[in-house]
Amino acid sequence: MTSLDLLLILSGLTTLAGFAFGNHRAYPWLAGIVLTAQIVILASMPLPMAAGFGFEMFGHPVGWQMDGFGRFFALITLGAALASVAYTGGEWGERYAAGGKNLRWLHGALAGNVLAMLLLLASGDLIAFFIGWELTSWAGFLLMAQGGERALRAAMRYVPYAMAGAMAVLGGLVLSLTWTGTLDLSQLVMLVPGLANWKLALLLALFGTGFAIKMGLLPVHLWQTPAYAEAPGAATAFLGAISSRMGLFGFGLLLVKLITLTRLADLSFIDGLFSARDLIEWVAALTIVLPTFTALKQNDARYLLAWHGIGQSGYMLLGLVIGDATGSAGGLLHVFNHATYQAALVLSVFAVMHRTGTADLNSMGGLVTRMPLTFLVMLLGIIGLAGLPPMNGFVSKWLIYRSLMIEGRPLLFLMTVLGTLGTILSVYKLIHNTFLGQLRAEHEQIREAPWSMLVPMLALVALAFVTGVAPGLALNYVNEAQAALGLPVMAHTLGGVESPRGSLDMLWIVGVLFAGFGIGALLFYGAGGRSKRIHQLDNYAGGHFLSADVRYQYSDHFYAGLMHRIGPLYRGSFTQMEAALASANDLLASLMQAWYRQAVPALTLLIATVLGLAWMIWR
Amino acid sequence: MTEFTLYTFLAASLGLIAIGIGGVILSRNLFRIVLALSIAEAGGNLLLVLIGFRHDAIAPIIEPGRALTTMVDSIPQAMVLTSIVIGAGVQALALALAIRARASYGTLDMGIMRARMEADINRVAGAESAASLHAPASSSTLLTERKA
Amino acid sequence: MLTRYSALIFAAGLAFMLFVLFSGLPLGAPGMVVGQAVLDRAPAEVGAANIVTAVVLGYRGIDTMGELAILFAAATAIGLVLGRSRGSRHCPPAIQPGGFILRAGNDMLFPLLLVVGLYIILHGHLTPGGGFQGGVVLAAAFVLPVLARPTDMPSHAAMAWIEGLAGAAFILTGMAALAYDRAFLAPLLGTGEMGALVSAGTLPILYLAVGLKVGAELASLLLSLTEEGGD
Amino acid sequence: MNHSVLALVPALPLLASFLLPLVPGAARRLVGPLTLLAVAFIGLNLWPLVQTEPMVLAVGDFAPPLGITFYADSVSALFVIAVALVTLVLWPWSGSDAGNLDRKQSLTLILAGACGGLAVSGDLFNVYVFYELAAVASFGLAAGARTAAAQIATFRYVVIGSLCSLLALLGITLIYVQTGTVNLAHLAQLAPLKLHNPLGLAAFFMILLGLGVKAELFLVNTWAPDVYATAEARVSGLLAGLVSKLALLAVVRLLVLIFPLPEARDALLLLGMLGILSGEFAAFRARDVKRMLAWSSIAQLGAAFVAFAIPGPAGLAAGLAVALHHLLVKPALFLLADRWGGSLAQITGAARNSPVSAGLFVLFILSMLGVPPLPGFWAKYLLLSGLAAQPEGLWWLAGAIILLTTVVEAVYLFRVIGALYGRDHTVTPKTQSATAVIGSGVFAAVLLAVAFSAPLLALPLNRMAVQMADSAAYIARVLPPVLPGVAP
Repeated sequence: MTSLDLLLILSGLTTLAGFAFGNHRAYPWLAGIVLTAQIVILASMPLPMAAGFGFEMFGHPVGWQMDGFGRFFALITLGAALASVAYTGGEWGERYAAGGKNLRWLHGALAGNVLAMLLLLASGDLIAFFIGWELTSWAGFLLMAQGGERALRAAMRYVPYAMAGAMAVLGGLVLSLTWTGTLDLSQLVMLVPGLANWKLALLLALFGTGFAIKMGLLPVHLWQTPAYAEAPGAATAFLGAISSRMGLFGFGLLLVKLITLTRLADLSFIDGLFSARDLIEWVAALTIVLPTFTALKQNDARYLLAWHGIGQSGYMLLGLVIGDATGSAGGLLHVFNHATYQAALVLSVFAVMHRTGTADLNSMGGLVTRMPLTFLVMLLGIIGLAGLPPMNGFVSKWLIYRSLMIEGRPLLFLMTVLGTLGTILSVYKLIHNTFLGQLRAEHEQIREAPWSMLVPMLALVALAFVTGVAPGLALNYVNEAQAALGLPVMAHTLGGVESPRGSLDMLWIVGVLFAGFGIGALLFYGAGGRSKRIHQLDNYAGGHFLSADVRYQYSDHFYAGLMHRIGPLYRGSFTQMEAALASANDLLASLMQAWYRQAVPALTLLIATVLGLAWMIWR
Repeated sequence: MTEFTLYTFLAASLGLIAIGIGGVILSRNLFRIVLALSIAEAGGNLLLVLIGFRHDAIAPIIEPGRALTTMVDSIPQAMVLTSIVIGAGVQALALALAIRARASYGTLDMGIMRARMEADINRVAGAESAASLHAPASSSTLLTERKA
Repeated sequence: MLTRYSALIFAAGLAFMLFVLFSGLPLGAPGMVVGQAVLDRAPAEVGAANIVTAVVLGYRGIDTMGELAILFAAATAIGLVLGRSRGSRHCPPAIQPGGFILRAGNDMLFPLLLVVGLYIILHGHLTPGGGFQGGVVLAAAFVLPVLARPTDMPSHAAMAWIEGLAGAAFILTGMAALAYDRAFLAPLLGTGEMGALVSAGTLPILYLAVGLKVGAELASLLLSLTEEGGD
Repeated sequence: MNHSVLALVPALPLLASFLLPLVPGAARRLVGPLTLLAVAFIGLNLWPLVQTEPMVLAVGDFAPPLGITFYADSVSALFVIAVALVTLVLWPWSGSDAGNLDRKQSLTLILAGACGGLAVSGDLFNVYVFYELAAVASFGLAAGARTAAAQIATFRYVVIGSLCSLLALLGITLIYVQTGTVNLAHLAQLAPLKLHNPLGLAAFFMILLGLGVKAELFLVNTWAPDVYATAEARVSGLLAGLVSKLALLAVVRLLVLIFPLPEARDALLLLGMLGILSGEFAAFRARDVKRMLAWSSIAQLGAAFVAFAIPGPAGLAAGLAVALHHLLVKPALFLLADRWGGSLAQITGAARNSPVSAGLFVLFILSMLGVPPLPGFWAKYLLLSGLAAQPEGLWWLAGAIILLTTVVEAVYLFRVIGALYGRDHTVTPKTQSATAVIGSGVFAAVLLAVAFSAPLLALPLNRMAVQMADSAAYIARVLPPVLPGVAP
């Protein structure tokens, strides 16, 4: 038995245990221990590691093998699962079970997701890949459907998307088999780049559609927000952190390994003006900008974060497709970074929800005095999400910006900057409307979130901070992934990058940052440290006289001025497109039913017989 | 039998088939539909006998003492026997169904019966009839997340 | 309107298509590949003077078994549809009995029909006719009295026994060949003398089974419909 | 083993059904199951024998092509086993009225006999007879629900069925005139000379429509939704699961042996595609589960037609996989739809009371959608890779249609799952009956066994397809080198 077998068996057992006694108090502990053990096993596994099992189907071997690229994603998966499981361990899980929901299903589905993803990430051929892909999709569905009626509806909306994606991947699988005669990834790597241009384009379209749907790329992103946002808290964190990254994993395999980026650039559309590579880069860029600005309009914290999840994936794909050492490292590192702070943010939102019972940004405020630690988590989280130092989000975004500039993509760079602008605006809305300003009367009695929830949140932001200060820790695994994909490997130090094309040393930056804070503090206190403490209810008065019993919170119509300018640009085109598709589908369905409701089927039979005979006779 | 008669028979059998099928389509009355079916089947059977016919032959029965001469093909004759029996069974069953349906619905009109059947099926299933949906069928799945 | 015209046009079209198909064929002078071989070999292999019978019960015996089953299935299905419990004697209420002429005619015809039916069945391997034709005559013999005396229905139970046993006899005769290490439905007992009543081996037995089965089946089928009509 | 056991496959159930009303007392209820077990036993014994060398029976010891021949290769043996066992699972064990129960059991036995006959028959007209036998038995069973709606639905079924039988008979007539024989092997031998012309194709088209009625072929499948909605669930399962497959098998035999022509394949492909499209989309708008299943079954059989249209053993393997998978899944779903056949509102929250049945339902649905590693995936994989290996054009269009309609299929099937596990129910959903749970449990067990042993089953499947595709071997096996008394 190889250590990969052990890893998968442990996951399988956790899944069974989750379904069997996930409602037991001890289960989160058990799962946590197993997940930790799995992380250790995975991290210490020599690569590439083949599984001891496998079978042959219709003459094609089906097997599993973990390489550096898969391990990078697998580690994040296990980590996200660990944080989510820990989060459910205490009060949150009790409240969940008390609400009439079934913890066993939640835990089973969560562990099932991990198993499915590990199978996907370790696949050694396209059949194994597809098995993992489908399992991931439907385990994801199971997890999404756990949160009650609204979640079920959101999950239902996911169904056509997931199936369309799976079928596109299956179509690609079948075509690669037809054209190359093999399904083994190691052989496909050699054979696929040699295919004719139109075949490559078709493969790209099929596989790409599948992966894009999973990733939530424009224009097939609509399912993701409600499905992720409505899931139960721990599940939302897990889904938001890693689930849709499976699409990125697929893109990595497809674009970099199978088709290769050079062949991708050959696939040109308008007389060489616009290549498939440009297309993907622009899709990624638009995915950064549009969902980010949609997030800006959200009034539900969960939806806001889910929209950002879509937007951030654009950075990852963009970095990967640029394909130089710096950019691809940035893109991959962003997967990890995003997982850390996104999970922390989601968990903090659900911690607030746990206490206040709402995620509506218009009905909260001022909670900083009641939930300071949760506030800290969210603060650090949004710094990461906005891509500012000292959090890790800065490092990955810096790498991507850097690569865009060096590789000469100024327009794309502009788009990423625009996206970052939108991110900053909307995360400020998030933290302001939740924690800042005046405390609402109904929230006077709120207490800090319980430790069972705080610990995973704090651990996640701590991780985000540490890897922000010392990105070299994460970059080790990134390099491994780059090597496994055949990308140029970015040399790095503990603090960042050291190369003639541009250096970054986070240790220095953070040092300078904190030194700056220190100097500021020295100046402040040296100048006497004069400050005046006012009541929380005074902080919006702005000179107006308001008595203490009148609450005044600028949360509704946040950014009213900005929205006055850019509001007309929101068209809801994608929603309309989806609705149009659904209507067309309905029309077709009615037409087809008409066939089965005909009054005189014998007549159509007669007509068809005559026409068929005519065809056969005078063909 | 001359060539002409043979072709008359062919035309007759094909005509019977066409008339039968046309009758099935054009009748609304269940009993007439069954009649039309049996006409069409008669045409088919006639055709089947016809193809075994030989100009210069006798019926396929050996009479002791008579010299062996050419005989018509006996296999289509056996087949037509089978086909007639099948037709009889099916038509009797169809008649029985028509009788029962008339007892239940009080009519023999296919159009009315079909509508009643449709209504019955929908009633049993507790479903609205498809013709009277007030919203597209998919509205319960794809479009729910549109913000109201 | 559209339905009517298109039905007429396309029905004519179908007839035309079929005419095109069949008119090119050698009508009146068929190729007779297997047919000729059967004509040549049947007297020696089966021994029935009526070659059609040799085909129906010998060469294509399984088809005949299928036919019997179809009749049985139809009768059973009709019983199921019309909803009488098997064996129950359901008397249709208040039907006028037939007049004197009908009754007297029936009394005279009944034995005649019986004899004619059985004759046709038993000479099926010699002369035109056979189990199916004779069976229909038998059925008529049993349905006729119902017209004359509607209250006096023949017993369903007896019918069921004849149906079942006759059908079983056909299949069991076929299976008997297995005991002689022959194939299913192989003709046994030798061919006999061509043209004699006792000839053609097991064929008369099979035809008797067929005749009884068809007679009972058709009679019960007609009776079921009659009973229902009386409601 | 005496080759005559082949004849027993149809003869035993027919004998039993003739005698069933005469058997006294409690033993009467045992006749059917015992007969079916006997047929299954024959099939199981047949299976190893026919692996290398198909078995031929000249019925009545008349040398082929004079008499009727029965021919059993591994596909036939498999279907004989399937016929017996599936009928056994869907057997009418009990009913309110003893007399009607007798009749239903008789008809079910006849149906099994006819299906067995279709599996082994090697004679075109004999196929027609068994097909008609199956038709009459299924008419009776379909009307056996004894509601007025069932009777009208069945009447319409009878009308379509008899019209198409007439067409099939015309087709057989044409073939007989042209060749002078109805033996499949003999026809296969003569076909390149005499039937590979417009006339032969026209005959094939007519027979295709005729036999297509039961196989729910597009054009002649308008009866299916109404009949399945009104018949007893058991009967719907038998018709959709079993009878359709045997009709399909008969068509495929013709296609492989006599008409391996591109035009014939095109007809199958085109009608199959239309079947998929119409079935999946109509099911999308279905308001009750039974009719939804009926339409989805039409679509699945359309996929089977598409698969069988693919030339060579690849197509046969794909078609067999699709058909056998459907044979496992659809009867079980119809069994569960007995109680859960109504609108979605009627089954909302049903998983609470019947968690096992709901789980089984989900399992079957996932397999039908082709979620790996369930068998439905391998069937779909074979089908798609078979289509992709063909030159582009209609074949690839068919592949695209299959991929696209799976999405539609997923939507309406998941709608049922959503309802089963939903919470806000207005009516109390029915709990499942024990027979339905046990019956569908058996199918689920087989399905899972196939899923786990899929790598082991790939080889036999391929062997079956190769054996079935080898028409030269069929001819050589059935016909003696020199035909007795028949001019070449």
